[in-house]
Amino acid sequence: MSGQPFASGLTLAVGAVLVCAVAVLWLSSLASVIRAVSLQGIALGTVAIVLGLHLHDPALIATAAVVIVVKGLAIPMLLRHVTGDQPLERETRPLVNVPASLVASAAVIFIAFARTRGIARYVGTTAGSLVPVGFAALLVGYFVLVSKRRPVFQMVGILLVDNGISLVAFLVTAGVPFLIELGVSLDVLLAVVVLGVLAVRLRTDFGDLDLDDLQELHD
Amino acid sequence: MALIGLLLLPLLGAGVLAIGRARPAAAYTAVATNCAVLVLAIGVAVREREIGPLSGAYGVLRADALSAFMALVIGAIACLASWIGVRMIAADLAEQRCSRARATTYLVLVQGFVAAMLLAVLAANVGVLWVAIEATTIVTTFLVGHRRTKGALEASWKYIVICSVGIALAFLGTVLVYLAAMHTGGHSASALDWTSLRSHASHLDPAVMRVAFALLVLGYGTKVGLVPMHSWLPDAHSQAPAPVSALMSGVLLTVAFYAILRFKAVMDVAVGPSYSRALLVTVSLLSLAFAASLLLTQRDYKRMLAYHSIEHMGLIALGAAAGIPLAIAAVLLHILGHGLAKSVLFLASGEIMAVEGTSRIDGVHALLARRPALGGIFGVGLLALLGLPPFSLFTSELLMIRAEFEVGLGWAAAAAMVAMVVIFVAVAAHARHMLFGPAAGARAGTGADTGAGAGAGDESGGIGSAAPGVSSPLVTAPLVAGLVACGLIGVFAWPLTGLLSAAAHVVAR
Amino acid sequence: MSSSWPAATVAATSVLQVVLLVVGGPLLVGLMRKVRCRLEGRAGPPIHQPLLDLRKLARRERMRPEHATWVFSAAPLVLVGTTLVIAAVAPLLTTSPAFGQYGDLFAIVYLLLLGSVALALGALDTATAFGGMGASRAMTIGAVAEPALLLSVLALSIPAHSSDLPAIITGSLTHPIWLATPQRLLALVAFVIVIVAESGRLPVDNPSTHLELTMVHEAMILEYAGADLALVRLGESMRLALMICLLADLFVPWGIATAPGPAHVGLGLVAIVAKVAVLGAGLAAFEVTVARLRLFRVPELMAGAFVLAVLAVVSALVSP
Amino acid sequence: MSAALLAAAAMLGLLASGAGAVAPVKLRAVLTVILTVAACGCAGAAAVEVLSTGHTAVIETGSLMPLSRFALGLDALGALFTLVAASIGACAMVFRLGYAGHGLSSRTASSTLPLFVTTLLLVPAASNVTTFLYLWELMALTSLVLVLTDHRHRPEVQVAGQWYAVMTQLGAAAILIGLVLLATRAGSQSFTAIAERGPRLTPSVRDTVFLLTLGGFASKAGAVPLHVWLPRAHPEAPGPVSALMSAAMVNLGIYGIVRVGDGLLGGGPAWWWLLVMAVGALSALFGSLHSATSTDLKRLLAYSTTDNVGLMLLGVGASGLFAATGHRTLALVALAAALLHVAFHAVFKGSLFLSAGSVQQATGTRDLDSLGGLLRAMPVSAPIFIVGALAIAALPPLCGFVSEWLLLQAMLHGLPSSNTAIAIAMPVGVGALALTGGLTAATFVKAVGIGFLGRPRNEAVATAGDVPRSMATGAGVLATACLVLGVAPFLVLPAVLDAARTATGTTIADPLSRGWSLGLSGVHGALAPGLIAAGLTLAIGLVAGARRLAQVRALRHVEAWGCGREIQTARMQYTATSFAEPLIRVFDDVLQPVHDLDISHTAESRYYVESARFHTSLEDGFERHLYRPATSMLRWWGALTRRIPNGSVHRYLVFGFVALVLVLVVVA
Repeated sequence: MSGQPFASGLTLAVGAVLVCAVAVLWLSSLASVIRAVSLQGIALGTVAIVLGLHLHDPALIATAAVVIVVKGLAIPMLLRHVTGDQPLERETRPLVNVPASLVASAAVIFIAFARTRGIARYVGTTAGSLVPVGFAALLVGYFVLVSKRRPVFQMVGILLVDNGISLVAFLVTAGVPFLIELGVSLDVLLAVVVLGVLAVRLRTDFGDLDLDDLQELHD
Repeated sequence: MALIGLLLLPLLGAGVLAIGRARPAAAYTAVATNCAVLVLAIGVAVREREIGPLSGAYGVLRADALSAFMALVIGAIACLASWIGVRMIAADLAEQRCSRARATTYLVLVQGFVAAMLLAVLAANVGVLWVAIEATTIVTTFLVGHRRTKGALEASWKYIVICSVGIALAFLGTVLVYLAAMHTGGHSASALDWTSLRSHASHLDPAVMRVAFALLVLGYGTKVGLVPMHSWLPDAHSQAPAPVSALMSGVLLTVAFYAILRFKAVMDVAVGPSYSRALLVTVSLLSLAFAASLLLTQRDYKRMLAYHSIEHMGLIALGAAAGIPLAIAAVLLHILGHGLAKSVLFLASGEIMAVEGTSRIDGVHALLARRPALGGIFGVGLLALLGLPPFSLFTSELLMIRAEFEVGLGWAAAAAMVAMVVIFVAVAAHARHMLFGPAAGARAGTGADTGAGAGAGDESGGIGSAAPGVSSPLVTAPLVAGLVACGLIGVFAWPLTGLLSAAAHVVAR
Repeated sequence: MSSSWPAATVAATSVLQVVLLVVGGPLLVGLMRKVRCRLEGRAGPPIHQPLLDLRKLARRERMRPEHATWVFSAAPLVLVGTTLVIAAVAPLLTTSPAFGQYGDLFAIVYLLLLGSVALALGALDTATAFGGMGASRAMTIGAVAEPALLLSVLALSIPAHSSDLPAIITGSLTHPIWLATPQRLLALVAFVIVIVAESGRLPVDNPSTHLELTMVHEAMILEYAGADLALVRLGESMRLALMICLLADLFVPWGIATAPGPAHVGLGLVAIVAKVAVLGAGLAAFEVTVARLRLFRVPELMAGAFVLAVLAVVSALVSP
Repeated sequence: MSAALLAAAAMLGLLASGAGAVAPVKLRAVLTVILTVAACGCAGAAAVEVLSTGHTAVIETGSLMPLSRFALGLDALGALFTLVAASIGACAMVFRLGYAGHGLSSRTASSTLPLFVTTLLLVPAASNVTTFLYLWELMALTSLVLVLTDHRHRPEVQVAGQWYAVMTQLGAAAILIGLVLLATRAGSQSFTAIAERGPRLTPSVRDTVFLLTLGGFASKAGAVPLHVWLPRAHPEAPGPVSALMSAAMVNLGIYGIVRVGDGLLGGGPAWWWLLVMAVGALSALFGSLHSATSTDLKRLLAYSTTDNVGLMLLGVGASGLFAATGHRTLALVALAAALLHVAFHAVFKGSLFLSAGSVQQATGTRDLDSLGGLLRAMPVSAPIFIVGALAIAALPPLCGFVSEWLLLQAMLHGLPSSNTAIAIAMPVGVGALALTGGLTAATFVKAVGIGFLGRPRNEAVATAGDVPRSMATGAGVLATACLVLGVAPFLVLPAVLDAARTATGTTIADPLSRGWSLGLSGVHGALAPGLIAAGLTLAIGLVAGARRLAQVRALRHVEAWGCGREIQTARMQYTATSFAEPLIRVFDDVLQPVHDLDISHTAESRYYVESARFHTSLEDGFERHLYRPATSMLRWWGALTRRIPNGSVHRYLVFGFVALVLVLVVVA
């Protein structure tokens, strides 16, 4: 794959990753948020596939498969499992309300675009020019972490951050070596599993908790 | 081969534990494997001094002087912590505070934790290093939450969320390093090897490396406990079981710092030392200031120790900022000294918590009179941590300050000194409350006993009244041994100097 | 240095000085009483009355409070002993440099202090309220008088570049202009105030009062009797005479023997007796005109003396 | 030879420490004392050899202390201080044999005490920056542990320990920064190399180093305003420890100032030394004033240490000032005077603190207001204290007099200088010295008169017996030394001059005439303390003989006069509080005493008083106006910052978010 189709396909997939991140910020129903996460995972996998086809790199396509399986399918399932019996649970009162967080996300996207152009130029490839989007997705994901109260959102936020970074990795160097990528994905999966276990434990042991209730440890 | 052995030993212990279901025999076998790690690490260090860097597992593992030194630190502290951990779990089981399954999980995870840290320092590759450090996060989250109280859960939640984000940023940094390395024409499989990074360092793009290093410092700094991503540290350390806190504070933090050190070596060649210096001095002074401020009104002694760790990580960062071989050697010495002293302190504080039932400073008093052995260990440990001779932290701090002055960072050293004095003031006040005073508890008993107990000198009073198992020589002996080691390192240098300076020259030339 | 002064002459002079003070001290007190009585319109006892008193006291029984120790008995010995040593080593009659070999002005000051301390300790040893009161007050006054004394000594030492008494006196004799300089006059006033305070005269202390609340010196020696009291009286009169002698030598040095020989020393003797008599009479006359200060005004007086002494030092430094 | 002796001293000290840790409780005291006294002996012998031959004893090894060299090099200046420390250490250890109180026989204390003594012996020998700081901190640490020995029984000990720990650490930090800066700029750790290059460094570096080290050393020396730990820690420490601290450890503060200011930096501008003199004068006055008004025997002694340190600093400052203005000989004399005072102060303060320890052991109290009549109860210890008291009051023929006299001489001979700084500083110095002298006399008349003379004020004091012979020996040797050195200062004067010569780096021939007479060569005026002593003995003997001759009947013991009142009680005596009352009144602007009068009236009528209670207290002004605001500021800051981490994971993540954005904005 090369030329225009490659560029537009890549741009589309990359854009989808960012859009999914913003969507998480926007949406309040947990079910739709998980769907957005799943979509983002698949979009990320797509980026890898497109790049793999473009570079004729089978390792990259294998990586893409891992990404899609882990981030697009396994983790969303896990998240659904964690939310479990309350699929309609909503984030009703985020720390920053939705309009404000959208404005904020616009701001961080702007910062990402403004400040990472240097790296983009340095990479010098078509994919490289999309690096700012990766940074933007990362920052938006981070903003989710900061602004939402429900425990599940923090899991989602970590995923978003991680996906943003993976995106950057794909764009700048077509991914890290396969072995490492495998390890990274495993780690992320495990981290989310651990978070899920903790979230479940929180709910079963102490009832339905917001993160605000976890403020007992301080000086 | 030795390196693989080093990695497999703790896992072997884990296997024995899993099969033996945490029965004492199995548990002590696991401890023995940790001691074997220490011995083997010493062996590796000696061998490294003889024939240069070792490598193993098809180049995935590599041990130069720096790695060998870190493995040695890990081994030493793992011995201490797992010994006490086994005793703690035995006590928990005896009093039915936790199920056998949970006890087994705990012990197995501790072994996994040690193995992950060993992998981190032995990894030849930046990516493997990252994976290993992330693995420590995952393992320790469960360890932090071992007690299953609400506080423990809260702490482990904060721990994994903050550390995952942080470590993710480190990964971003790694990716950028990889980008720069690939642009120098590196081969994708080996581009992230330390040796290759080091040899191509002068060709790495400075602009990209700047961003990468900032992200790495921020990311690994999270696990090190450097401001601004330090916030998980007091919570996790105060909630985790004492042996886990000891391992985390004693080695995990410094293993993460080891990563920063490695990258700094590359950075200094790629960009020049002034950039990494500025960055490290900033985070270090922030950490010191933060630790000093929060120690002033601290009310919890485990949190006090945790903030103390932040302080020491700040100091280590400051030492690394100087970057000359003297400074790096001092940093490494400090890592060892701090590891020993801090793990002893955390282990002692676990004992204190077990017998006093509280981790509040104002809930503990007159330890020296009531529990002389424990109080003595705690007091001496604090002295060591505050950087008083004969403990090695004094020497290493002094050397670091010397190094700061030599590279023109004297002002930063002076500022750090101010923070350290404030910390001294704060800790002295807290320690005074915890350690000194009459054994009021004994007074509640018979009046006659008070006089006898008080007059008997500090080696006899109070032990009889302590809870069973507490202050038994089996607990105090390893703690005392840790402190003695810390003291001896501060006085007798010859076995270590060669290794230290060789390790320092790995990072700084 | 002492080659021109044969050792025998020096020794003889020393002995002469001691005798002079032992006899002259009480006589000076007698003289001052006499002057005072006359000015107050009374006849007064004869001048040698203090000597008669001493003889009478020396034969009386010695008594010691039951709780006192050897310190009580030793105090008068030290008081007189220190004064005797000063009398022997201070150049009262001559400017022989031999007199500078054992002690200078500072040494004399500290020897005097030793006497005062001994007396105060003796007073505290009596275990009575009076003893403590007297000692406390005397030591307080002494403490505030000390800086004024040492600084005026310093002011005197500056022109001679030495605290050596013969050197200072010789210097004054060869440069009479020194005596008229402001620093000399300022130091003189400070010195006089300190002498008044140290010897317990009006307006700092009244040696003839025995009113409980106002006593200073007398409260300290209340318990002494017999030979001990005689020694205390002798000691204090010798100290008074000694200080006036020093005053005379330092500020009106003329007549002092500058060369060896009985004639010179004899002339010095006559001169010093005359000078001391005049100064003592003047002091007595001054005492008639003043009232005793309240105890807590005394430090103000001493502060005044201190300031004068400082001014003396400063003006000594600014003048070439 | 001297190096071997020094090494032997270190080894013996460590051995003694080990013995204290492992020996059974019965042997502990004897073993540690024997070994430590042997260590003191070796160190003393090494010091004497260095002083007599002029060779520096050098021990260097790279295998101690990681990544640095352990280096000892005892020169004449250090040897003087080592000698002083060895003498005091030996006496204090002998004293310690009989000293039972304060938990000194515990394992911790008996292994720490020898270590403390050893550091005191070795600090002056340290010859590079790292070794010096190492030993210095070890000395601080061991002394801290010893101060805290009795923490179980008295809460004041804890307070004292905390003050001491903080102040000493503050000082150590300043010294550390100062010395490390100096070593870096001079390009070497070794003192000899620094001494060569120190004078050529830029003025700003030199100034910074001097100010930092001055602050640190002054805090160890207990100079105002860094003295606050001293009147707390010295009294609370066990007897032998307070003697060691006050007589040997404090000296090392002076040593540090001399070593750095004169030795390593090679002297400096006049303003350094004017500052030193100002600190000295202030310390002397403040210390003597507070010691004159203290009623706690050991607190009184502690404040008088501040006072004497002030005098030493006056001498050191005067010396530096003279050197800065080109008067080399005078500089040497002034420094010699200061060092002589260091040595003599150690001797008399040692005997005072040791005998105060005896008093405390025998009576169980340090409060002068409840002592009294100890001269009868303790016929050996009391005279020892009295001798020390007379020496510290600078009365002839004891040693304090000689050093103060020399100090006065040095300042006096600086006066003719045309230099304005000298012309202002010296009279002020003399004035401070004079006022201090008067106050010290009052202080020790009070201490001796109230505590040892008169009648016992309570039963425990009345029945107190004297202390074991070892304690009396330890203190007695020092008291004898007060007398011997006062009469024959030439025994130590050459050593002191050598030390001063080494410090100032001059080779001026002996500026003080030798033999029985003491005086500046080329200047009229001398002091022959031996002859004065002989004269005094003769005169007192004569008078005593005369009194004896005149005596007709035996001495009669009678009841004292009590205004006609029949029975007088011990409570009618003046107390230390009442003794000091006039002084408090005179200096009330400085001391700011707090008076508190509680009157409760009877229920029937408020015109009738049921009870009245008067309380008066004296606080350290610096503590109230300097340290308390500082601590409350720290507390305020702590409370303020504690609100930052509020437990919310979101807030914690925000920190990281901001940092990340900052990284992108600033770095990328």
